[in-house]
Amino acid sequence: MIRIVIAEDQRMLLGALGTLLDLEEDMEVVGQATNGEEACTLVHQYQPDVCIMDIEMPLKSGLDAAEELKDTPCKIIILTTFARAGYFERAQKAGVSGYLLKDSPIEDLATSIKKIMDGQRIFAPELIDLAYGHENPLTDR
Amino acid sequence: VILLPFTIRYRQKQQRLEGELEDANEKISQLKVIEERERIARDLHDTLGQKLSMISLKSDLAGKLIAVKPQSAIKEVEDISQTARTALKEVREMVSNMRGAKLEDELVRVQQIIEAAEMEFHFDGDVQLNNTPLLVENVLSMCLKEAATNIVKHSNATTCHINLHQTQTDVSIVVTDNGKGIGENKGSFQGHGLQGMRERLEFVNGSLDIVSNNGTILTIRVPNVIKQEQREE
Amino acid sequence: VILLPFTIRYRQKQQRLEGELEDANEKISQLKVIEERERIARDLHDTLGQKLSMISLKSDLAGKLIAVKPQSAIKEVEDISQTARTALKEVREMVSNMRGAKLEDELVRVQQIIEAAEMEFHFDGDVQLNNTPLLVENVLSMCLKEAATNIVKHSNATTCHINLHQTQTDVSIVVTDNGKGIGENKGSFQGHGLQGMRERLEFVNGSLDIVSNNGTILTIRVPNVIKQEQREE
Ligand SMILES: Nc1ncnc2c1ncn2[C@@H]1O[C@H](COP(=O)(O)OP(=O)(O)OP(=O)(O)O)[C@@H](O)[C@H]1O
Ligand SMILES: Nc1ncnc2c1ncn2[C@@H]1O[C@H](COP(=O)(O)OP(=O)(O)OP(=O)(O)O)[C@@H](O)[C@H]1O
Ligand SMILES: [Mg+2]
Ligand SMILES: [Mg+2]
Ligand SMILES: [Mg+2]
Repeated sequence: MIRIVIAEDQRMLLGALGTLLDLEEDMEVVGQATNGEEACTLVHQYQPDVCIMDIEMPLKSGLDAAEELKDTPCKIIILTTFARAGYFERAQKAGVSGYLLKDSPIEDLATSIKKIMDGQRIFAPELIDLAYGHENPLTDR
Repeated sequence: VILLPFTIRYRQKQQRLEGELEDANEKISQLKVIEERERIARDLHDTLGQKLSMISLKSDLAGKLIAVKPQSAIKEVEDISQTARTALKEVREMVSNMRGAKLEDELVRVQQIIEAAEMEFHFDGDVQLNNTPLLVENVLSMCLKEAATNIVKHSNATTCHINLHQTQTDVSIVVTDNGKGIGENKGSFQGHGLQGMRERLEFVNGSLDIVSNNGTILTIRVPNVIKQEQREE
Repeated sequence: VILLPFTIRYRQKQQRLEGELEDANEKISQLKVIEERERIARDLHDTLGQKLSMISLKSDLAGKLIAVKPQSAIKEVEDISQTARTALKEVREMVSNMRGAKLEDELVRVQQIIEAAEMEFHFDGDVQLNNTPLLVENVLSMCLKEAATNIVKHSNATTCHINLHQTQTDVSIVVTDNGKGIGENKGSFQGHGLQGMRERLEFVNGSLDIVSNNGTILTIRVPNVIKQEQREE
């Protein structure tokens, strides 16, 4: 059983995501948080395998929470909708295992979670965007 | 003969300057567009992204529930319908905010403001602007709104005339009321309304004239230059 | 002593020049932002408005079908899910940064995408396009991005090579991965990515070749026609 904590401030979305993942045979949603602080608390409390997190949430953003949870064994997956300058870079620095589209079909999300449990890192190319003022590595050649 | 090197040096410096400023120009423009996109993306994220993600997840869920828990499926589908309607409303609002103030729409609003204050409203001219760039149209709309607001707030007039006149090269709008006139303090504005009008008009090479004579006559004028310049390029 | 007036005159001219260019600068920036906003508003309205209306209608329909025709309800709900995802994808593309327009910037992003997926990235060629019109450059950037996205999503490759070759008359980009290959379904695409690439390339008289051989080799080629036509005149 893969044990999961979900953090998402939109309650309807949280509910739908929770139910969908619970319906997967080898997954169990053990906690649902509506902000980043609660997410950290639940991760410490339940010690899940995976924590799936929204970025923009009250009290503490998903990226801040991911940084805080960096040294725990729990794998962090960020779910978001649009690329925003600098976010991906921060997620990478926080050592997240996944950076995925919030609207992925549930089958894809489930597959990604399993791959991440096997030690892979998965990033949706649609969400990768450079921070402004980023140095251009190609011109250095 | 001795003069030449200096002149050349200055000319070169001037050319370099021109080049540099043009580059800066281009970069700034691009950056502003990027900033604007970021802003729009943020709005989209907050309103639409959330809702569309939810719709896609909830429809996955509904699909799984139909066979096993039809009542719950109906509930999910109702949520989807509600969410789609809200999102549609938001798209409409967002789009209309993004479109900026069209003069035509502003005129309708101005008529409402004036008539609500129980004054007579007269309009003369063609509301469809032909050669006017959007930025200029936005400025004109803003000026018109401020002029009408002032008439309602300060003039004690009983009628308001608006005259719109277009030529190939410029647009003028004359706003006349039969009120108490703008008086001496027209130079040293207390409020920000007239001052703001002046500044925005200057920005598009326009002008504002104020005459007080059995009421107030505001003449707003803008050239249609920007569009023409762009065409020539 | 004679030199002085010239120097001063030039200096003044220079200052005036600086001032003028800065003003122009500011105006252009604002105009570009307004234009951009208008364009996005139009796109949003067209893409999202229509899709959201469809979702709200289909969800009403699904709600009524659940009890009487559960199979049809499932079909409707699948459509909804697909529509919501397509809408989000379109919005994402729409607001995706304008840096995407320049091939040079797109290459940087592609490198990031590939390396984030823990593949090796190799680039060969000159990123500065010489003769290529901007529209064509935009198409090339779009193709490159889609090619890279596909490699990350579908190929299971460990390396990605990009080769850019320019001649007087055309530009070709070869994107090679050492993954599982594109297989038979390359003709009947399920997604819209390759289809979209083909369509946009056709539009600029370009071509797309796909070879599956120990991985996938995409060859994107465009002529620099527009410039040539000008030369022939
Ligand atoms: N149509 C008018 N008739 C009579 N007086 C006017 C008229 N328009 C403006 N004024 C006078 O000119 C002053 C300055 O107008 P202005 O629009 O700059 O500021 P405001 O309307 O007082 O404040 P704000 O526009 O910032 O809300 C007004 O306070 C008013 O005394
Ligand atoms: N580099 C590749 N290696 C292996 N298979 C590929 C590669 N590129 C494309 N494919 C296959 O070709 C199919 C069609 O690709 P296409 O880009 O048209 O659609 P998609 O990526 O599935 O969806 P979309 O691009 O619309 O998001 C893919 O589904 C995949 O099976
Ligand atoms: Mg959120
Ligand atoms: Mg006022
Ligand atoms: Mg694709």
